[in-house]
Amino acid sequence: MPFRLSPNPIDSGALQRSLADVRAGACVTFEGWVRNRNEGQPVFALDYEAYSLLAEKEGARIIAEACEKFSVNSAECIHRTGHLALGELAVWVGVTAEHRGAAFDACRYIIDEAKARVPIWKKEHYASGATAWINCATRGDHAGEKRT
Amino acid sequence: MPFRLSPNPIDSGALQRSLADVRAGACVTFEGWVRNRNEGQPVFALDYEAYSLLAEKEGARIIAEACEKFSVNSAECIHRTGHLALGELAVWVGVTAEHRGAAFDACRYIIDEAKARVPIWKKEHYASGATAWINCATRGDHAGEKRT
Amino acid sequence: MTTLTVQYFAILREQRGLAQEKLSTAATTPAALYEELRARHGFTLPADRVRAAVNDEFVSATATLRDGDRVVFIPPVAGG
Amino acid sequence: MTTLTVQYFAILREQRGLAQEKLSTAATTPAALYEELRARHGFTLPADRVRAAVNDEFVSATATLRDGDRVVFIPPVAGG
Repeated sequence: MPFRLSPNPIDSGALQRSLADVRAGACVTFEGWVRNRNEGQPVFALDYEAYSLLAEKEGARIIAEACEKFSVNSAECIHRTGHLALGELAVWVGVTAEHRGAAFDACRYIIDEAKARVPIWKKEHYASGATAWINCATRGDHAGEKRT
Repeated sequence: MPFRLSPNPIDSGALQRSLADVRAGACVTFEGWVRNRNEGQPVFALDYEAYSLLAEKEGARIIAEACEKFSVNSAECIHRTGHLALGELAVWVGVTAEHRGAAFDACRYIIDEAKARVPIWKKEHYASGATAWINCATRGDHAGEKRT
Repeated sequence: MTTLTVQYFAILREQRGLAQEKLSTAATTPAALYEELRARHGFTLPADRVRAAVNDEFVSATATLRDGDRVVFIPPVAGG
Repeated sequence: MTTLTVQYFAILREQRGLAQEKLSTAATTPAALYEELRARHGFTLPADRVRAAVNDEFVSATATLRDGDRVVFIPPVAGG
């Protein structure tokens, strides 16, 4: 499956090795890591929650769009769910192609669209003990729109 | 050293792990692999030859430029020299940044500039037994300008 | 009245205090149903920041709800 | 006459049949030296496709060569 959710830690080395292909001259990967601060606030840990059935459908559509728009050999995306500590791998995208331009463009397309369209939500735990669902703040909350 | 030449196989997993950084939210890597054909000709193996002293200087300048142009946390590039078989890793670029846009842009800048400016040469060995120095063809040779 | 299953995720799950419920409603569209539930449960997200899915496909806020549909309201996403 | 060391890489190394040589020349610029060597050794690359480096830094084709300089002619690169 080109798009998957994983409740367990992602082994990016194994994923990348699985893309090995002597017809490909380029492999571009994106890793999203849990950062220790967001919008200036110290972050302690994260929870990702997914609407799995629709997330997998929408993720598969995004990968299919990338394969249609760009000349790629293969493309995969895996997104973590559950509780993640600082530094953990939250999302991995890997694309192989004959030429590097297509690999870069497709990798970026997939992560940009996944962040905008796939029903996955991120709850940040702050060093202060407070928590926030990212992008879900309303007037009166302190947290605004976030981007990684 | 942010830019290195390596006569030995590159361990991309170890390189990427060395970039681990809880202040980074994004890590983009580019891998250039030895492809089994170029411009329609079956390729059997490659040799990379480098003018080491100037390659390392020019590579370091490119990394420094990328760090100046884009908000990155770290950036590295390693290029193989010597004889490479099909599927082998020829060049690895890894960039970490707080935000993914800078990581993508810097990674692409580094590989684009490295391919254009760093004095490294590629000799392709074809299944037919013929060889060619890429980009060094002159009128009368069959091989033209090549891009990966 | 139609009988529907509503699933909640993330901030809506926490504000509702449960992940799923069966309910009967006079609402015939996701937009109307969200306003009804928002008034009842004090959801903080305004309707224009929530998308709807029915039976695991995105639908418009004015789609027609049918008996037995499974409805999900989707807060702004934040993967990656 | 200046005495120089010339290093060859890749296609120039193969066409010259060696990686390095010491030589004396009346040429005072990389451009002039390349034309001299090209005529002598039959290099296939025209001068406008070759860059020059002196003492491990890129220089212009019209830089002044000095006694003891180490000169490298750089064929079109193809990393990656």
